[in-house]
Amino acid sequence: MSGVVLYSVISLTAMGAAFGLGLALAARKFAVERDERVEKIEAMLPGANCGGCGYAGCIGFARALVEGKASPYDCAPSGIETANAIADLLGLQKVEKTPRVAVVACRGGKRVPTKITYGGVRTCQAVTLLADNLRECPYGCIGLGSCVEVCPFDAIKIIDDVAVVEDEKCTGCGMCVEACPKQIISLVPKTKKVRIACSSHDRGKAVKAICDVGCIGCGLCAKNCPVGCIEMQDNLAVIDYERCINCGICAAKCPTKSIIDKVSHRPKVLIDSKCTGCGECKKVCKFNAIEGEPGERHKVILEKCIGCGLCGDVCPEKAISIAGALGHQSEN
Amino acid sequence: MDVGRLFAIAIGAILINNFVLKRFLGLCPFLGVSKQLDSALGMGFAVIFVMTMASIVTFGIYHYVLVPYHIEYLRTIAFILVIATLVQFVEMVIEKTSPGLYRSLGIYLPLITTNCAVLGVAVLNIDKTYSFVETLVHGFSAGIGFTVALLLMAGIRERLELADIPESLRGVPIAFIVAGLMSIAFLGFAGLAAE
Amino acid sequence: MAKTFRGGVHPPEAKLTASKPIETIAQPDRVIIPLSQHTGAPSKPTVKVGEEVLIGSKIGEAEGFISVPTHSSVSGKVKAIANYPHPLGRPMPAIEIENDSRDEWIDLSHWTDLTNSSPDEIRRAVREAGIVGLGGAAFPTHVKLSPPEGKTIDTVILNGAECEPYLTGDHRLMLEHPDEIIEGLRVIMKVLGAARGYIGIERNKPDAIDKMSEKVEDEESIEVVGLKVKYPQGAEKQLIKALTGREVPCGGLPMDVGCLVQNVGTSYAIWQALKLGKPLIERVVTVSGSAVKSPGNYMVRIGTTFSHVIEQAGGMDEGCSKIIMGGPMMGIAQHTDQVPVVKGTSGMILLSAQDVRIDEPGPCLRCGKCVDHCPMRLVPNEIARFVEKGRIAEAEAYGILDCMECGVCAYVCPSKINHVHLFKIGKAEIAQRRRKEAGKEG
Amino acid sequence: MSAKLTVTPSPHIRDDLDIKKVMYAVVLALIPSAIGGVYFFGLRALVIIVAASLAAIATEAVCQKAIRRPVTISDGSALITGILLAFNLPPGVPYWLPVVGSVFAIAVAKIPFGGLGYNPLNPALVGRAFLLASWPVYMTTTWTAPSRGSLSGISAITTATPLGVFKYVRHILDNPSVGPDEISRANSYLAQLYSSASLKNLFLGNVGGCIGETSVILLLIGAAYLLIKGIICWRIPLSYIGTVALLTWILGGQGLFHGYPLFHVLSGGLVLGAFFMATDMVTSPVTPKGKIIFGVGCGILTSVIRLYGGYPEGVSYSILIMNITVPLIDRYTRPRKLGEVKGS
Amino acid sequence: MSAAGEFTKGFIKQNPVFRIVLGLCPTLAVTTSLKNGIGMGLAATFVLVGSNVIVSLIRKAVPSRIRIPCYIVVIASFVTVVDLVMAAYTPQLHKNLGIFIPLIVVNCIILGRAEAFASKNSVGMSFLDGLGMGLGFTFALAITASVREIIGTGKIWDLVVLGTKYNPVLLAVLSPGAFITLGLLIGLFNLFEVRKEK
Repeated sequence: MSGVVLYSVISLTAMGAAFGLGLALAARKFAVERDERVEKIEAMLPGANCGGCGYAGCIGFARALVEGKASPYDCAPSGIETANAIADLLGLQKVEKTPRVAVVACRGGKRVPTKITYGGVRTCQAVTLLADNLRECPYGCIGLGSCVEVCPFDAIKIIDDVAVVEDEKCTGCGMCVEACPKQIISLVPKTKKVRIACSSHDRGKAVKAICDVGCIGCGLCAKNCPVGCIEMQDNLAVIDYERCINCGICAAKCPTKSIIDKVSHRPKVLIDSKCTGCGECKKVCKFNAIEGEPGERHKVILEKCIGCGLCGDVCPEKAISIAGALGHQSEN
Repeated sequence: MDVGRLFAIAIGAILINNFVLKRFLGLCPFLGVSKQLDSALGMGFAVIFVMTMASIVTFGIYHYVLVPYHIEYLRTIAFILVIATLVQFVEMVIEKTSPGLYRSLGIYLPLITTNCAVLGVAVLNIDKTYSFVETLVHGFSAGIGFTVALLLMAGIRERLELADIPESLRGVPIAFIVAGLMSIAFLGFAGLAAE
Repeated sequence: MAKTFRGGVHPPEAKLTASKPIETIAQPDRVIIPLSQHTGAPSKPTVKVGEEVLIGSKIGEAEGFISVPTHSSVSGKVKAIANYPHPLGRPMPAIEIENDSRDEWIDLSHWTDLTNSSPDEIRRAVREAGIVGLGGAAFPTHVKLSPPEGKTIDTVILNGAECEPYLTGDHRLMLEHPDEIIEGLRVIMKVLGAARGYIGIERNKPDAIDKMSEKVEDEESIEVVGLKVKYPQGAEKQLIKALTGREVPCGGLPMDVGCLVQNVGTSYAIWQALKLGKPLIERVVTVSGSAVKSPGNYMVRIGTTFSHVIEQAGGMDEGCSKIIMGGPMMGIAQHTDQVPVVKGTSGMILLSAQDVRIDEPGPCLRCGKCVDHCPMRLVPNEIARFVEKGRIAEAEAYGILDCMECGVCAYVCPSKINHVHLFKIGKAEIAQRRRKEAGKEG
Repeated sequence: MSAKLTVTPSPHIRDDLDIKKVMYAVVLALIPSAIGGVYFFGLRALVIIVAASLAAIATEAVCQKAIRRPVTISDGSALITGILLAFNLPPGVPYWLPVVGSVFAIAVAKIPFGGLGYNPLNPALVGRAFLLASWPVYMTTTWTAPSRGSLSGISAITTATPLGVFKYVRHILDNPSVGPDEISRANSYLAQLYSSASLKNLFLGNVGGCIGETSVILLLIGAAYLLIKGIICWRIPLSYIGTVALLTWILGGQGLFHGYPLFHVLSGGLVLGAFFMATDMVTSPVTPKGKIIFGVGCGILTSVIRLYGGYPEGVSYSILIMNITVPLIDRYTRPRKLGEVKGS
Repeated sequence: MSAAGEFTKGFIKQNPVFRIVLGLCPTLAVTTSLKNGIGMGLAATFVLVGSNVIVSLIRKAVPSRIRIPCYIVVIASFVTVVDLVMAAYTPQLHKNLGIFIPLIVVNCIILGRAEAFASKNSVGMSFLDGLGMGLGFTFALAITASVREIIGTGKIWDLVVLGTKYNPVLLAVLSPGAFITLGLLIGLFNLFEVRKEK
């Protein structure tokens, strides 16, 4: 019996030693370098494999990152923190980037009459290859949901034949932007809540004939924009989102509601005791919502104030704040 | 040496008692690596190679180390050590000598350590008291049997990728059902060659 | 046995208008002449709004080599240059001209016959006349006549197969203008130095075969060949295979096997351009189908709206629910009758509601009919599935780019799968991907 | 213009044939054999056919409802599965057997894959293989003699089907240890099996066997209809039957080239399998070359199982096994594209 | 996660067979009867608990490069113990399970837990994890085996449950039945998961 034990111990030890030694030698002889950073980065990435970065899934992106071909900020779903962490890992410079969301510039859908009886493959691309659009409007959303198909985050739905993005779910990866054959989806800074919701370049009369929520090119929004960030281009209002301050005046003025204002509630401006009564705010206010004598503390007429926050920007004393800040101030 | 017996062993391991479909050996890689034909092919060749090698080496260990010292009860530990070492060694050699082959085949090698078909074939060789040549044939045929099942499965699964499978059955469940149906079909080989 | 290729189908021929001579229709009050009626770069307008033009006036200049100029088909005044509905589906830039009904041509009195001039001069004249392939694809003809260095063309094939159901324009042209067509063929052969000329005609047009054969009886180099009645007998690669036994390599052109194929209508247009100096401003259009009152073959000015042509053909039935430009196998369904006739408009098929079916596609039965009948010998069922599932790379590997969209697979499919549409989608996606990749590198 | 125009992709005309027409043509083609089955084996056969068909249709409806898909029982594919399953059962099985078989065929071999068009294996054959594995006694011993003949087609033997007799004879002749009496009896059986009377019975269907497989002539009538309609093509049946004929000729006797191929072609379920089950569109290759490979493969397996395997008949298993290989066959037999240069 | 959580997760939420889909070979091979299934499950549980504890104990001592071979040796030792014990005390069961007892070594669950859990957690937690996973595995085997045994023989644990008139579906205890039963069971599990999410 003791012999068996002895032999067991000896043989196992011998085998273990032989194998271990062999492998150790082999490991030295056949050593190949590997990059562990790829695995680490892959673990940090969201793993949605959305492809928004243009690489084959998250692992492809991770490889590209390590090889220096991609920037961590190319991954929209990651969010700024993850991207910064990856940048740290790779020793790259950190970049500030504002999160963005996809916006569908059309509200037409069922409101627009159909043009044809359609009998082909039911995707948006398929329609554009045959008849441009299912509905009378040549610019509008086709509503067959090619964007819905590609969205890795389930953030788009077709409601009444028009695509609608849920801001909360959208990560701004841009897949839908690429997928839309009518090119009516664009990425807009998440903080900008006032958005153009029409893509029609037709003249007002033609638009009116087929759609009651289309931009008729009247230009009222551009005229009324306090910061002049709206421009009429080829019969369509275009907002420069970099400069927009979310004031929402354009949306209020738009006769066809082709500009949407997603600000849920607009807070009022407060002027505190640091006010020196310089009057700068009064000058800049488009709504005559500030009153007060020069040199005295100014007051806000609450009924008139829409919370656009223009005054805050010009106040030299930083005496103006917006309750529940939003818009341009919240960015800084 | 009886060629008929060797033939029977081969047919048995490949068709009648197919390692995967009948003996339930190597199911994890069978399900894991059968999504694409190309990788299935790579895995198949790797398994054939390792199974044959493992059969040879474990035969030697068993008959020339364990039996003489009457420590047969150690065979599980000894075999798994041999296989793990073998696999790792092969992996290293291929990675160094042929990067192309490594890329297409090497990634499957680590999976083979835990492929119970390899340990299974080694244990079966002993249980069935095969001679060396029989062991060799059996190991090789078992690998072929595994590869055949894997390739057929991969072909079907590639096609199923394009099918409209109910959500809850997608992936592993439908693969199992396919395997079951394949297993039913393979019943047709019963009685083909008596071992 | 009549010459043919492997695959294909034989749909009902429905040649309702085969015995109707070509009629010239009343001129429209206005024409809409798209700047893009051909493969390649659109031409650039050379006239301004308000300018007076004559028939044959150049109103658009070619942009680049693969492009042709555009000419006015009426005399009158340029009314607008804007986006108009186009038979290809999307609105595209076009020139609208108001017809002054004087029907005045540009001055052709000094024109000298060019049919015997140098090849280069002929090519230039063909281009200047705005001639493109009139079979439907509308590829600029001068490009085909200019094979690159090192490619020799020994065989010119005139395509008189007209294998699409309904269409009879080429058939009538061969009956009514055989001499001009053959003269055109001789010019093409001379330009290319080709020794052999074929005129391929499907056997369902025996009168055309007889007529053309009679005309070339004494010519050794030109032969009229009767072809099996089968669709797509008139497709370039299939025609070459049937007549010469040569196979155009995948992704290659007929010139790679020393062949050139021209439609008989194109040959006629070449003759008109060289002999008479007339640019391409009109063409034969077959108006047919169950929903048109008097089907026929009509000589129509380019730019005439479909609605005008239909009106001239007796108008359409109340129940018309589909208008197809071209034949029913490859033609394009129109969403409006306000689109203009373009150089590639070989026919207008009007179908009444009972002939129009929208089939719900069912699951593929894998019956293999599409594989059996595909004239390019592809595996359409697999390719369609790949496109449907967004697996474009595999679709490409299975040869989606070799598909010519002849529609045979969808025609025979018992599951009514929209193969052709899926292939178009797949190809569009491949093109988009390539553009993107090119953009990334550049 | 009043109404909206219809816009669809080209082609704008389509062949008349659709899924339903395909399926019901197959059903129609099976009817002669069904009538033959009832004629030879009595009303029992009819009950089995009806039970299997109803069960298949009901299962399909219930399963599709359960997974919330549109119910497509009207396309006729479930009906075909039911009929074919019944055709593959001995006439003497208990009535619940076809029902259970149909349920299994549809619920396991068809619906989980997404229904018509996606199942990798022929459901009817899966159903039969399932029954054979689960209740071998019912599936191999409940043969009934035809109304006007004997089970084997020859008067001397009333206990086995022709292929059963053949298997027995082969077993005797392969075993030199059995006595000379046995051998001479086996040889006389063989001679009778190969006699013209026996072959005639096989051709007409006047022998024992599964409900729908016995009458070659009735099957051929249906097959001819399908061939003319262009619903099946000759490649699979011809290469299948041809291979069986060739192999049984070479290997089917004592010593090479002493087999009697005509017996093997006419007996068992070969004709039924070759024309109606191997040609099942969904589970056979789509490429022309692939179809021939498929047919040859079925032929080889059938011959091998008949001559060397554990069962007297191998048609269903052969087809099932070849079904599994279809994706691979299709992949490697893609036709050469027009203008494609091989090797590039 | 709490100690109770570590223990219970293996039953449903992270059931090794139904959810993580590991350890399939024995699940299919030995589930022809409930007895065999439970026997196999308990054997695997013993190995799982033992190896988890040992691996957790030595987790800091073993260099990461050779950890896998070390774990395998540990597991193999426990398997050998089980093998010998079963051969001595439950010879019939040992014979039924046959080759699958030594094959516990390469059961992915065991190495998987060693690598994923025990090598990173304390001994106590590893013990609970091993026990929970092992019993979860046993649970899965028991369910699969019950289904197959009842359908395939009409009996369970030698007890006739479906009446003497029942004609057992022999296929259920043959190899195809194993695949199909498990496939449908996993599908059923998925179905509940999907329904729950909604």
